[in-house]
Amino acid sequence: MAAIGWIEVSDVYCKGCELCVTACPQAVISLDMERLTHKGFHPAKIVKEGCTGCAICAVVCPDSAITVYREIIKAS
Amino acid sequence: MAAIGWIEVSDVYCKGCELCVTACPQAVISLDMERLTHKGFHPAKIVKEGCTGCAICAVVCPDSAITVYREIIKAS
Amino acid sequence: MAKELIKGNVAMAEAAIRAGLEAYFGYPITPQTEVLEHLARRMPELGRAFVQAESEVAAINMVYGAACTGVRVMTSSSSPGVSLMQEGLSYIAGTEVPAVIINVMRGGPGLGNIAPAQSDYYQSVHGGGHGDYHPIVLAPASVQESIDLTVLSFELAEKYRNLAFVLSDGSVGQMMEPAELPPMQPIVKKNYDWAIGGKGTREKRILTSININPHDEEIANLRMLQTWFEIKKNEVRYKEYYLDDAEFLVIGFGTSGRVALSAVRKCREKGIKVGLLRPITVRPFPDEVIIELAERVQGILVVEMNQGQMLDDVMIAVGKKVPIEFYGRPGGVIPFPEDVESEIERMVSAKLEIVNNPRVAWLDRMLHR
Amino acid sequence: MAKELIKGNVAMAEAAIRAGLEAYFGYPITPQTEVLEHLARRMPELGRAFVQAESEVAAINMVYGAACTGVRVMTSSSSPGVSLMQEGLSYIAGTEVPAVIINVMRGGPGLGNIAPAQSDYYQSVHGGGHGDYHPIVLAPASVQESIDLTVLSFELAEKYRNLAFVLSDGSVGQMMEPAELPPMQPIVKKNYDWAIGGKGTREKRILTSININPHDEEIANLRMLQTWFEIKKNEVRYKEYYLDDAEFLVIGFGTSGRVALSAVRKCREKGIKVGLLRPITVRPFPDEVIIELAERVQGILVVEMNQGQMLDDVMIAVGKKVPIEFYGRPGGVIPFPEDVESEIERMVSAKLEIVNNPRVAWLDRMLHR
Amino acid sequence: MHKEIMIAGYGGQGVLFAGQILAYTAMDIKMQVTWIPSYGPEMRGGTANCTVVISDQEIGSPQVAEPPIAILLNLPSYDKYEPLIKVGGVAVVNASMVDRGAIRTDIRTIFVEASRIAEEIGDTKLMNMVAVGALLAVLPELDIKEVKNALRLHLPSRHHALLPSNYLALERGFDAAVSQGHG
Amino acid sequence: MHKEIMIAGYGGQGVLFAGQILAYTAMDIKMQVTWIPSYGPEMRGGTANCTVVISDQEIGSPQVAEPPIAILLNLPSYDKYEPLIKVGGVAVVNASMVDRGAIRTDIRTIFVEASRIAEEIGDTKLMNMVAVGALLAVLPELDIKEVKNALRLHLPSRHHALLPSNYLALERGFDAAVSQGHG
Amino acid sequence: MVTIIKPENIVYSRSHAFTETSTSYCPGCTHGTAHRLIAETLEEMNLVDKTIGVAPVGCSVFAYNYFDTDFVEAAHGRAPAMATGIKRVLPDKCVFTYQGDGDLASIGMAEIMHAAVRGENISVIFLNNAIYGMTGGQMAPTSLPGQKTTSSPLGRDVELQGFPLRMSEMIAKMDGAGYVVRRSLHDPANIRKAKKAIRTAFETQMHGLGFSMVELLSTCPTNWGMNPVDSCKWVEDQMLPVYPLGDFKVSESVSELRF
Amino acid sequence: MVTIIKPENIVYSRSHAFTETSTSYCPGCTHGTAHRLIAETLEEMNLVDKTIGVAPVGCSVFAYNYFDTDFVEAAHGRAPAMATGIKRVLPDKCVFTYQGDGDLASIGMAEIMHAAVRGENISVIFLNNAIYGMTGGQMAPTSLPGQKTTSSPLGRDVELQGFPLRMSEMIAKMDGAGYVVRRSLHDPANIRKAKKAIRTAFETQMHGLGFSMVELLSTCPTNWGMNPVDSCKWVEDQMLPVYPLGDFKVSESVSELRF
Ligand SMILES: Cc1ncc(C[n+]2csc(CCOP(=O)(O)OP(=O)(O)O)c2C)c(N)n1
Ligand SMILES: Cc1ncc(C[n+]2csc(CCOP(=O)(O)OP(=O)(O)O)c2C)c(N)n1
Ligand code: SF4
Ligand code: SF4
Ligand code: SF4
Ligand code: SF4
Ligand code: SF4
Ligand code: SF4
Ligand SMILES: [Mg+2]
Ligand SMILES: [Mg+2]
Repeated sequence: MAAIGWIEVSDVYCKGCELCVTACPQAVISLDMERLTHKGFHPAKIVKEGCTGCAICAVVCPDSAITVYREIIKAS
Repeated sequence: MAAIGWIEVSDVYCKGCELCVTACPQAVISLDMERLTHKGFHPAKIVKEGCTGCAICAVVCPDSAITVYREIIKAS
Repeated sequence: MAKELIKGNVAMAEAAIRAGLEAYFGYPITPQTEVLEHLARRMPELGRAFVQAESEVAAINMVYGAACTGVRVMTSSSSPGVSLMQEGLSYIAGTEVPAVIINVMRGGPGLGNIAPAQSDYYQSVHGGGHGDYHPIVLAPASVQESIDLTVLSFELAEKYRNLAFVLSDGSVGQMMEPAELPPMQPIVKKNYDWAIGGKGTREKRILTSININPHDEEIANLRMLQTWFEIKKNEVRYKEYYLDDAEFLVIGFGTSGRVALSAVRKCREKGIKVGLLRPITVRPFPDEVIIELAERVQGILVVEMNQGQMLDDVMIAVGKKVPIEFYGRPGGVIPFPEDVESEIERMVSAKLEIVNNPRVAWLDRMLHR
Repeated sequence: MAKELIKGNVAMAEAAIRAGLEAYFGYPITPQTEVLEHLARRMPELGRAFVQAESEVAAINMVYGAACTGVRVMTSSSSPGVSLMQEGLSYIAGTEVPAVIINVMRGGPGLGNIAPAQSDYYQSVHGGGHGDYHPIVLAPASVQESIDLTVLSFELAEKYRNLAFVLSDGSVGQMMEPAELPPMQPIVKKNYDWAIGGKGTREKRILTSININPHDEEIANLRMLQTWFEIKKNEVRYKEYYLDDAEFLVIGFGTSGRVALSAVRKCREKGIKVGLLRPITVRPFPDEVIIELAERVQGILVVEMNQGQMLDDVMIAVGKKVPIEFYGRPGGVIPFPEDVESEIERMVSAKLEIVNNPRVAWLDRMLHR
Repeated sequence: MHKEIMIAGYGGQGVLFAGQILAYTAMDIKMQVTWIPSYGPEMRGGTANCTVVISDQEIGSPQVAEPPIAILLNLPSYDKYEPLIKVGGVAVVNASMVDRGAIRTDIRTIFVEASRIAEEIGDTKLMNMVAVGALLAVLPELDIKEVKNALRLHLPSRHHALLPSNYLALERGFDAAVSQGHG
Repeated sequence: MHKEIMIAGYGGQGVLFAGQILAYTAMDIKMQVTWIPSYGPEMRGGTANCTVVISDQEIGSPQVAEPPIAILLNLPSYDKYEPLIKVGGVAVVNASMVDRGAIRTDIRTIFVEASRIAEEIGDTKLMNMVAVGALLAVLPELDIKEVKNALRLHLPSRHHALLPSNYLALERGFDAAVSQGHG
Repeated sequence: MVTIIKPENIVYSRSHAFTETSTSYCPGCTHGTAHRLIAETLEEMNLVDKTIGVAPVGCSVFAYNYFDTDFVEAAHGRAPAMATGIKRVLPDKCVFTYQGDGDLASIGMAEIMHAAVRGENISVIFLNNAIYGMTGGQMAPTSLPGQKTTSSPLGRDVELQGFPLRMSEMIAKMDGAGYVVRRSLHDPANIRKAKKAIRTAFETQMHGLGFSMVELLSTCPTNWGMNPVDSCKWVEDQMLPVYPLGDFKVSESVSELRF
Repeated sequence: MVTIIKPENIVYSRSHAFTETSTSYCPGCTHGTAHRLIAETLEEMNLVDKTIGVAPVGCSVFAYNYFDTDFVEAAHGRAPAMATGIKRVLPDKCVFTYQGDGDLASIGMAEIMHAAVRGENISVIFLNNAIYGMTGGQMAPTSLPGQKTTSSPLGRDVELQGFPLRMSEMIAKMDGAGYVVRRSLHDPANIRKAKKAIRTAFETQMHGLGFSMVELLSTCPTNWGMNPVDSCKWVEDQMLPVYPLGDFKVSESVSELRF
């Protein structure tokens, strides 16, 4: 039984503080240096596979910018 | 060697609170019910022999009204 | 209800209760403490909120909090304590929530003394706190008025979402007189559309004195001034005595107005055509009637228990049209009727001039008594 | 000394140091904080006393303590913070010890905002604290004046054993301008015959604001008023611009006076005979010159960043001799020269009337902009 | 009618209550009345005084510069207020606590052994009522009956057992004054 | 002479310093000058702006309703202040951070790739000086020499190593404006 | 991946106790974290409709914009007094203050102490970031010895400028206090514990068990002059030794609460 | 007997640190006792010439009349702030405040706490008589549970009116405090200990060892409605259990003081 996860980062709230980047145990988050939000921040995004949906990123995000999804994959 | 003592109570300061009366271990102080100070209080005074000059009365007097004298009497 | 012999301070406290006071927060200070003490007993027995606050600063901020919920709330204090409330008062004014403040004035400045005085007029009337705001200020001269104006203060505070002061002094506060208390009003739960209390099923509400954008704050300021002009139009109150044929006018509020009345009576007995105007609302100030009276009198004597504070408002109203004389007793001294009487006689017999500052001649007289 | 580009707040702080400031007690608040921050660095390095107090209440009472020793002492704050000082200020006044208070005014009432405003005029000038007292109030309109008036405030406070306010605002405080600081004055140990500091070989001294007997308090009050009249005689300061042939007079203090100057210039360019009076001492108020000017102008425009506070002092001075118009921007808004310019033009071209309350027409204009 | 009465003595001598009972009486007979105490920062057994003004029209000042009528219950009060009494006025003095005669000759002074009489009645606390009784002898506007009435109406009922002795005190004071030729 | 210049951008873009260096220059050449920042309750990297007024007579207001001259260093500032510029005025815009053209046609707009040029010089922080240089092309009252002088005189000496690159930034900005036909 | 983006798979999303307004806090400032914990707790406890928040003066002055509850804005330091005024007339509502360290421990010292000693039945969320954030980084009573701030430019000199104030320890001394703890917001584990504490504080209030306070160690990247990640590290390395985490007062009745 | 009345036999007489003014305190009020201990200590330590006292607002408002030292009169509760202002500019002088429990623990809470946390080098003599004496007997923060006062006519109800505040215990928690103890004035032995404590407080100050405070349990016969002797008994029976005597903070350097 494994879990796969995904996060969505809201452009409205994310301020590119990188706390989630540092906190993610799977190290799958980075700031998107290609994009600026309308407030002028580089928002966070998942950049690699491996998110487990553990929600640690959401726990540290001061701006409640992250929505975390998780699906339990039954071991086949 | 014994000590004999004496106290003087100032009419200016004494308010007749009786704290010295209660505190005197020799029970030699009373209020002078015959007299009123100009503020209208019955002042304390020594009414019996036996004062030892221990100054306990002065220690409890809230109005610093008491002067204590003491003489050491050499045992003859 | 029958009249009872009742002390000014107690009368205000009980009147507040009967007017539906739901919460009181205060701190002891002479000569006001009986207000707090009466409420300490009465409020809990009625199941209403009473807190002896840690300070006047805390008290006024507790009042602020309760006022935001829309209940009838009050504090009381005396001069130094009211000074400590100035920040809180400015916040309450800026948030436009209703609250009643009783100030039983005493001699100042500083710790001064506990005798009756009227030297917080400027502080109450023109704002001792920062920013532009316009409290309603009612000045009782008797125990009955202390009652009536306390009740009125709640009504006005609520009607206009404003601060209402009862500006009393140690004399009216400490005095007993026969007076009639109003019947007990039931407490009505008002559902103000501005009050907070948990949003329930409605939209959330915010009560704040912030307008971080100056242009918004300006708009708020102007709106509050508009309300003020409304108050000024509707709520001016004063008492007139012997004014119909008066050739000279005495103006005094609260205790000094009351003392002046005795003096005016004595003078009338002597045939002097003098009348008295006693402002009840010192803010809104009854300037219109004064402007009118100034048209027909030969001289005006302002009597106060201070160095001349309401005097300025009289001067603004009169505008150098008539000579204005001043008689003040600052620092906790109450003038006696005889004092005022001789001032009236002096005014009547003197060759009066319109001067820029009536305090100058007054000080001179006081120093050369 | 050469001119430097210096911020108003820093300029006041450094000027105070050079004037011999020996102790500062304050609490951070925008837009004043640079005063405190500058002194946080400078005072300890000079071995002088600096304490960031726990609050403005504490700060003013620390000032009170230090003032009793006869040193040059100061605090600084902005509107809400100054409201919290009212009790302490009244005590200092009542004790007659010298102290300097800087108020860098911001938009109110309440928390309001941090933009420049002038709505603490009444509070400073007529006493936000309880009791009768009469602080000296100096209103700078530029960084250079911020410096000069800070220095002056210490001198006047000491000379008359009184409170001296520097009544600045967020604009003057935050602005940088070229200005010249005075040279560093050595600190002179003054042996005032009233200051406390341990009795040593002299008689003990007491400093208190109490006069428990109202008659003593009255005497103290009258003595202080006498001192005040002395101050009024000696210390009135103002600036005149284009007044010689002026047919219209603009009056404004501090920032609004400064803005008005631009407007007056523009109007002069257009040939309008308008002049400006800018009170430097808003207390003592320059009423004599205004009375004089009122004799020869056709209209007076009072410009303030509030709802009309100094306006009252102008009205008292002028009486109803000349039409008085008001233009105010409350709540943190600074008028632009163009605004004042069009107000002047309106005044010049309108059929002016003497009214009882110029605020009424003004509010109307503001609401129908 | 306009009467100004000052009552002064030690705190604890019933000064304030004596004033209040006069005020109640006046109120009950539908006069205008004010009562005001001196209130000091020192709530600690110094002297106390109060002023009662009774009038048939609105009362201007509850305070009086020169009281025409005074009840002075001890020596310090007598010393302090005797000089202030209005010419032609009257002072009721508790002779039990005052060891001197009158200085003023332009006022009428009624010496009553109020404390002694109260002690005779059996309660030194009634001294104030004795003095009030004496005053009533020269204050016909307030009938002693009305004062008794006021006591009955306004003394809290838990103290009603004390009414008879209070009445007696009033009467004894009244008689003492009358017997000296006052009233 | 009376010039009113507003400079706006993000906090951290050197907005306040750019204004100060203009103010210093004016002061050194004995003009009257004021500089005033916007100061917000949120000291947290929002937008920043300041206003510099340079004049040959006493300056009335340090604040300006419609600045005739503006340096706008990023898009939010450009969006916010473009509409406010006085008719006939001039805006220097940091084209590197603005992805649109001018809307106003009644003012002169100078687009300078200030960030890019600063990067070329080797320090993106010099972007503000590039923009100032561009402004100088249309502000003959302030000679670029005087501005350099002011930098030398008023930059704390620990930063003097940076003077040459600052000078260069000014020049590059100036040239960029001139090359577009401004000045 | 995108296939898992469906409502039933959401394991974490923005609390409904928030409005849509995004905060004015600096990037990475843990004021936001504290807000999130409060919002989530109010939502979980079903208190959104009956809560009145009291905002302080400080960086969180606009807290009233962020929560979807009724809110008032107090004068600097006076939030506990204002909350008292509200709670005394609305004893059944949930009333909480949110206060910074300057607000609570400096100017508001008397009000917080007396609310506690009165056992005022309110909850206090106390953000200790060892600095005055809003006014631009002056020393707070909680600033660390040696800490450089704009009003202690050479570092806080304890001889002249006093020692750090440990509010929780002091308030815990008072009989009126039901629940007083210190937590930190510098890493996920501590954030989780902080949330638990906030929950306990609100439960304490709703069960009428007296004054409750949660002190939260928080960052101020802007005025500390550090990035958010380093700021969290600074909390751990520098603040924790001076402000040990722990439960300073858990009254018996509070310890028996089950929720 | 009278023969022994000669100067050389005097074992106790009124302190020369007093003026001749007799106090306005009620008979038997131990405010006077506290004054006496201070006067004697100042005299013994030779500090009369270099002392500045700060009087509070309370029954001791006129303290300045009784001591033969320079004196100032503070606003209610602000004595520690005023003393700070004085001490900072006159660091070599002896500066002490004399404060009642309403003054120090209610309105002056913030000022006393911050003077202590700053380690302000002043001495505070804190008279705890569990009541507001001067204003006629209202509840103080130190009033006992159930105590009847004019503002708690049915007895202090801790649920509504809060719990007694133990200031010494709290202040002792602060790093800036050098010496914080509680003593009582209800009998000779305790009065002697109180004097020793006052001496230690002043020594602490004169050695620059930080904030010192002596809390003194004191009587208010007038507002307690008891005679002075019963009042002392009430202190012993009722107050001691709530306010245990003891040394709550004696810093190492203070404990090493020898005098
Ligand atoms: C009476 C008063 N004094 C001072 C201020 C200025 N002021 C606003 S917030 C603040 C301090 C904020 O610090 P803190 O409470 O620690 O909150 P933070 O910003 O760090 O979250 C100060 C001093 C004010 N608004 N009102
Ligand atoms: C600002 C202010 N609030 C209230 C008062 C009134 N007041 C004077 S003394 C006092 C309390 C005194 O109690 P405490 O400090 O315990 O001293 P005590 O008289 O018991 O010795 C109060 C409330 C005042 N003078 N100033
Ligand atoms: S849910 Fe866990 S694994 Fe996925 S991005 Fe967030 S922290 Fe990383
Ligand atoms: S923690 Fe939140 S605000 Fe910070 S970068 Fe990640 S998503 Fe953005
Ligand atoms: S000295 Fe001692 S024995 Fe003598 S009277 Fe005093 S207490 Fe009694
Ligand atoms: S203790 Fe002092 S005041 Fe009291 S009775 Fe004895 S001598 Fe008099
Ligand atoms: S200044 Fe500090 S506390 Fe305030 S929002 Fe920014 S990081 Fe947070
Ligand atoms: S009222 Fe109480 S504290 Fe005050 S002097 Fe009298 S007994 Fe002492
Ligand atoms: Mg903080
Ligand atoms: Mg007490």
